[in-house]
Amino acid sequence: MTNSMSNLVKILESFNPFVEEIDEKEIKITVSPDKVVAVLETLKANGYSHLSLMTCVDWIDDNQLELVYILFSWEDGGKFLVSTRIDRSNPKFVTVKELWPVARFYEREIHEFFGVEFEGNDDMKPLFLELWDERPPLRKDFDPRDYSRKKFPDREYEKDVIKEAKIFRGEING
Amino acid sequence: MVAAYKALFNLVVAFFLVLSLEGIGRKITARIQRRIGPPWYQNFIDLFKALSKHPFSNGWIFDFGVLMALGGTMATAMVIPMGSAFWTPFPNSDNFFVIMYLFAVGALGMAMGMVGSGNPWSSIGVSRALTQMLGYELPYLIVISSTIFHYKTASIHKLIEMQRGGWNLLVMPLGGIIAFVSLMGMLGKKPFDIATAPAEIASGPMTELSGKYMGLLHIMHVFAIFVEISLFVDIFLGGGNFGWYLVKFIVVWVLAVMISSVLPRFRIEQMIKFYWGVPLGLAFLNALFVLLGWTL
Amino acid sequence: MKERTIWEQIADSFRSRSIWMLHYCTGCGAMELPPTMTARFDMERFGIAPMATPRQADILLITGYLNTKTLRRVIYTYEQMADPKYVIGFGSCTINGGIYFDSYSTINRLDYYIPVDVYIAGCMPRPEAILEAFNYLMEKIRKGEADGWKRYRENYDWYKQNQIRSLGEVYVHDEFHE
Amino acid sequence: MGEVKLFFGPNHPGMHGNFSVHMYVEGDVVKRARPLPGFLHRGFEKLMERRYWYSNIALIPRICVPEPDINEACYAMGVEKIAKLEVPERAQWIRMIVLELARIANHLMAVGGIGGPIGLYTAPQWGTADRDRILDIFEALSGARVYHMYIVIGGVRKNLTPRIEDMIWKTMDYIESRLPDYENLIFKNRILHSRLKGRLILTREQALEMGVTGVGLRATGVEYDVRKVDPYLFYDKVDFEVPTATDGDAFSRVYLKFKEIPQSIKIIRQALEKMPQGDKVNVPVSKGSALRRIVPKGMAYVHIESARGEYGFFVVSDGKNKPYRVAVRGASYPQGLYGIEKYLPGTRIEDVPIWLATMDVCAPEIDR
Amino acid sequence: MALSTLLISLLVTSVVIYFISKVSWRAGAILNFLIGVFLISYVFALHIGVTSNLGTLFGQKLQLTWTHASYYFSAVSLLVIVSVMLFAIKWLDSQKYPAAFNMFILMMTAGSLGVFMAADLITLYIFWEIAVLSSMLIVPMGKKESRKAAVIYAVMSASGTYMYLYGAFLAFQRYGTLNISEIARHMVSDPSTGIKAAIFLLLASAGIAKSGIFPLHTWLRIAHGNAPDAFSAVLSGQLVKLGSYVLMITVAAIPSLRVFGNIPFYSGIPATNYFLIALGATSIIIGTLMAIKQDDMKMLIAFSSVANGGYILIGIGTMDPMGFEGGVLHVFNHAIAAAVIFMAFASVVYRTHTKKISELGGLIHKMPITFLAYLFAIISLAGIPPMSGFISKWMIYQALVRKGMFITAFIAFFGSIGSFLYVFRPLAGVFLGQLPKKYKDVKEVPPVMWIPMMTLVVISLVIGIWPFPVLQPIEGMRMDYGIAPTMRIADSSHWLIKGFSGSWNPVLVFNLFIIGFVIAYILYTMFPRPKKVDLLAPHKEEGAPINIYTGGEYIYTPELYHYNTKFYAGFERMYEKHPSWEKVLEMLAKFFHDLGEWVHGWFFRPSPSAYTFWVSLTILIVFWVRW
Repeated sequence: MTNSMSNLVKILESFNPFVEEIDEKEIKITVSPDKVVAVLETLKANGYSHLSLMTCVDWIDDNQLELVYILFSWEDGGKFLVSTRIDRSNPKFVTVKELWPVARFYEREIHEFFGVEFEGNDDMKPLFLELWDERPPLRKDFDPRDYSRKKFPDREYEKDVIKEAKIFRGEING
Repeated sequence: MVAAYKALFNLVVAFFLVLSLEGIGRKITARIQRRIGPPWYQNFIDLFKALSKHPFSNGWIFDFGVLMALGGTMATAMVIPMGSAFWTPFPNSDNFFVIMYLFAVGALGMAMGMVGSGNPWSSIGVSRALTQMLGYELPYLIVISSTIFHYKTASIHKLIEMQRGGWNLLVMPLGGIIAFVSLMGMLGKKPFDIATAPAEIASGPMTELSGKYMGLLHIMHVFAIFVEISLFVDIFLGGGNFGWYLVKFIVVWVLAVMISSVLPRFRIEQMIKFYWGVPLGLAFLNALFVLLGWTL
Repeated sequence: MKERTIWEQIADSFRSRSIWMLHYCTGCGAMELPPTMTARFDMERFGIAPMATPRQADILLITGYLNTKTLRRVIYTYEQMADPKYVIGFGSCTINGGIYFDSYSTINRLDYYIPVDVYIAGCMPRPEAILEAFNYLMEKIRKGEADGWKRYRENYDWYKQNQIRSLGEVYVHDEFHE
Repeated sequence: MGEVKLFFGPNHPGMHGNFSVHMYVEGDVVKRARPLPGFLHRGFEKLMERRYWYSNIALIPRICVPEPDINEACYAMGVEKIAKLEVPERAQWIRMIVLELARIANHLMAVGGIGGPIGLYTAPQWGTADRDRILDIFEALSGARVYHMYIVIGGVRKNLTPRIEDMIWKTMDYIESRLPDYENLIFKNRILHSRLKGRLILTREQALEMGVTGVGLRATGVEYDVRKVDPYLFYDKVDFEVPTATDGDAFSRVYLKFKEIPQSIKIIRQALEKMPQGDKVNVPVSKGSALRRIVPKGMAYVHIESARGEYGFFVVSDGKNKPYRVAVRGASYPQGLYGIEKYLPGTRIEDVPIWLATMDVCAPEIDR
Repeated sequence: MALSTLLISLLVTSVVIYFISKVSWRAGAILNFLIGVFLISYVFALHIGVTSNLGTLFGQKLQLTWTHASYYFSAVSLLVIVSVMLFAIKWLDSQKYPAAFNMFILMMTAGSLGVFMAADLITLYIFWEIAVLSSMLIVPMGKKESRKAAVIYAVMSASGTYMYLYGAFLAFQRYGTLNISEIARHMVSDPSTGIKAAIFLLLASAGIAKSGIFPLHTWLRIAHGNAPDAFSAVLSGQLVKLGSYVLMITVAAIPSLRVFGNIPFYSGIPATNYFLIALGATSIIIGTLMAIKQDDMKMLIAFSSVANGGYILIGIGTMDPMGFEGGVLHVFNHAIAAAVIFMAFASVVYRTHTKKISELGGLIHKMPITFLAYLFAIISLAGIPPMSGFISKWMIYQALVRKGMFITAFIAFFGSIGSFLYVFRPLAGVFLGQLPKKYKDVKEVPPVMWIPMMTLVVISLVIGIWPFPVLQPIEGMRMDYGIAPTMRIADSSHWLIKGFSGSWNPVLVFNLFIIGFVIAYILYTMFPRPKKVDLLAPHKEEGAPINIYTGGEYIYTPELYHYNTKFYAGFERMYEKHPSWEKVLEMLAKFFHDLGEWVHGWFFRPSPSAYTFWVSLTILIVFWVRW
């Protein structure tokens, strides 16, 4: 942890975070959902103004979705991973599009792939998918293989290619 | 009757000459770009292939526009003298202004048909093409007007005969150069191919052309090139027998192709500003020289 | 196959020497098209040239995987092309889904939706393979065997039914397409 | 009334890749623009969760087509960070050489590619042909022209042989000798200046607000390069400069790419000289165990400077033999989505392809 | 019937028509048309040189004569007016005041005929005012803005007229006669250049104002743009030609070359003429540039009238045989073309109730005949063979090049190519392209409306192929005025039109065009038949996309996929920020308007009839001052 980063972590103490050092220059901060925007604002004011990525992880076993904001400072090259966990069955969160306008598109994407609603961001039209008729595809309980089988038929080979490949590899005898 | 045969001969020469020259132009561009390029007869194949396809028509005005474009340009090509009074099909009607305005029939037909296709990209292309005309035609017309004033005739074959003493290009070099710059615009060569810029407006007027419409407009383009370069050759490069005429024609074409292959294209108002800057000024200077009698 | 008239034979030989391809990069195979087009491999010497719009083009290159969103555009584009038209499928993705066989958004076989004349195997196909495919297609056209466009016309209902099965609807009419 | 809706793409000759911009124009001025991505969406992030840690190496180069090696490098470095793997030093140097070669290849294509939207068709012909020389190096190195799958977890797949080293030296000399030709053809052309200079200006504040990285940001006068700010591999051990410009216009963006080519050549030459000799270029794992390899629990974000800007992988592991979640930060995500919506209105139709070309809007990495 | 009887009975009939129209306006309109047909046959039967007295005023005989010029101008005017009268039989049902329209249009006809027949300046003035007043009273029948338009029209017209009147009295005071040919004779021998030039310019100013020449052109756009739609055809096709007639009288009937031979300016053209030519050239530039950027299609053609007025003035102003004939022939061409164009627009407005280009589109699918009429009219207006418009432009160019007037030639070329641009805008925006959904039930106009348009188009085409019937009276006119009387331009025996620098054969050119078209058609039929793309598919079936190239995307709203706003945006941008004359004149107009408001507030109740009162008062004052 570099000096400036540890100073910042001290400033953030008031938000009662769970700090985890991944790397010398990469720190993960987990806070409760209501404090995320305040943490982000503090970090942005202290040089971590570049939103590298905003993404979501589906922890299906905990029935939670983890939102991760990755902030980067062009000044000292440090990274902060600000993370929070929200309820998976009724995912709602607030938007950060006022802080980073490009977050609008990240939120739109997360809405599309994970089904998270962002209050304050009214632009929740589909971005990548068109006429999607299933649950959000990046959730863990969505099986793309089944979906693909149902929608997109496979080629039916006259020959059993898999068997031939196995013969070719010498795994079975033809 | 002889005139009719000569007119027909004009069309035949134009068709074969310009189509092969287009292929040669592609070859030259390819060499500049360090590749081999298509064979010289590639454009014949392209043309006949296009004609053999089963096209789409966007309504009767689309068909009519294409016919008008081809018909008007063919009519113009039939009047063009080819380098001498002998190869002038209609000595009484080869007036420069008549040719220029007859030529406009083709342009109007093409513009109308293409906009009639209902595609906004075509409309944008046509609007650019018409605006472009405002750019390149003006210096050209001024230069030709001063030529006409100098030789006291607007009849092309008489202009050719008047140049026995020396090519007009040498008599008024300024005018010749300006006319060539305008010719580049007329031919739609870079940097003046704004109307068909594919990366910007999806090939502009040609957006909706399929099959034989593409082919017919290609033929129209062939005759248009014939008319434009022939006018330049006749008015500025003097007369001579038919062979000389062909040689001059080829030289002008190759020069235009070579210049165009290393230049990017202008934006539309940059092109107007370009033509209304130095070329137009020089055209007026040329006119002033002609008025004062300062010709070489 | 029906006998071709002499005119059709002549036309086919012209068509085989002048192939205008649609400038549509549907997938990552399009990355090997620039080298094929430019100085090193120079496909213009075979009379192949890129064209801007489907109306002008003869050949549609499906350069790799197709997701459903693109497939709608490809079908629309294919139907806008003038007959005779040909399709080349690039890479393994168009043959059986390739590396994306279990993806929720990409299709697994192209000829289920539109007829394909030539497939190129590999991921991604090298420029030499692309040129080889073009030569093979030229041969097919010359012999009159590249009849995908006829098959599409004859089996239109079958293709349409497949398209609707995978896509729901072919024409999208939503807030982005008013 | 009065506005016309035009579709710039997906099937449009000025469009790089498969991407669509819906423009509402009045006259030739864009009034509103709306990006419509997703034509290349393959669900990479889902597919990677279904494959083993090692087999993902075969999948990820396909995320970004013009410069695939960054994906492998980023992913490998992310996994190494979580698993705390030591990578042999020679492998790190080779990775650097590969990444810089890929950068040169991409820049050659982009510098030549500017000829496409403005009609200078000789430039892309030259650029692509010269890029092929670098693809030849890759072919010798990995056996493939485009998708190399060369950088793997724990090192690189094969050693760099002296023959290939020699080839790289020669190619670098060749490309250096070609640069004056490009300068003359492209950057000294007055018409090109009039097309690009002073067009599509992005100020520093706008660029930072939008989150643009790479030449788009550096053209506004700041030296923000991940290689300098947050050095990875051995970028802190080589001597190179980050060229910047102050105009922030389309011309300086292209010109910066051109000026980065000599710097990359410099880095490659230094790397070839400083590289330790030896055979150890990866952490050997046997065939079977590679697929069943378990990466400990954890998450990491790794970013590198691609030719288009900051490119990042966010890797999450739950301690199994497959990644739990991988998220990709496409370098052109901000300018390709937000930038088009915000900064294209007010420009002209003919500027749209120039925006797409100079800001390197790369559809596959946006869609994934 | 004597000329005077004819005119007076026409004036009386017009009042009768009003009462008939009160009962049934259609009967009035049909009667009007029949009277018009009679007038045409009457005009063609008249012999050159017929004179008749109208009365005496202040000791001066008011005389009417029938000259080549009267014949030519009357015939052109009547062609236009009669077509509009036929057109109005159906069109009037969209108007509020058909009876008044019928009355005023006949009254205006009488007035214009009187102008063309007048042998002296005062007769000319009287009939002039009749024509102007009656036309001015038709203008506000349009929409609300038309009231203002009428006022501006009146003010501008009056400013020209009063200058004319002053010039007439100046001439009367100096030469003691009002007869035009007498004045011309006196002026040749008058040594005082200043007074001659003053008379010349004062007389010309009426023409300048009327034909919308710079700097008095602003009314033209407003009046033509806001007048009732079909009447704009008369305004632009016929009334503007009154101005051209007066200009021709001042420049040619007063032999300006001889009168001002002592002040040659350039290439043998006197400074006074050159001044007019400069005004004409400025009008071409302003008219062309402004027309290119109009969104209102009627305004667009109104500005084109400004530009074409400039052509006529340039042609006549050179006093070169070619130029003179070209200018006078251009009167015919522009009259026909503008009339057809305005009638076509009236048809469009009749069906769609809008004249904004940006709200229209694709009407070719619904109104093909109107489209064809418009198409041929613009071919003529842009001066493209085989329509007649080319011949006059060709002649004007010949004159300009022969005189070495390169700057004027440049402007003429500019106007000619610019006319390409602006006539194409309505073609592309209104008739071609995509049909907006709200116009899907629009129908073609009835035959009564398209027959007059097509008739005029056919006349223009025939004259374009065989121009000699029109060229002969013009040559006669030229002989009358003594401009190079020995030179023959139209050589009908060899089918040639001869210029100073070569000749051309209109019949041959037309035949070549036909041959080219036939070859093209043969080529067209040789190759596979096309499949039809239905551009109207989104109208017929809900959910059908527009099946043309859209980059692969889907669009269902035709009006969103139709490029008709700011068509030449790239070019318009070049001069949108320049200080334009238009703005200066608008300021001037605003100043006059404010002044008018002020005067208005003091003296007038808001009614056009007040104008009549003030005109008569002014005449009285002017006469009282003189005597």
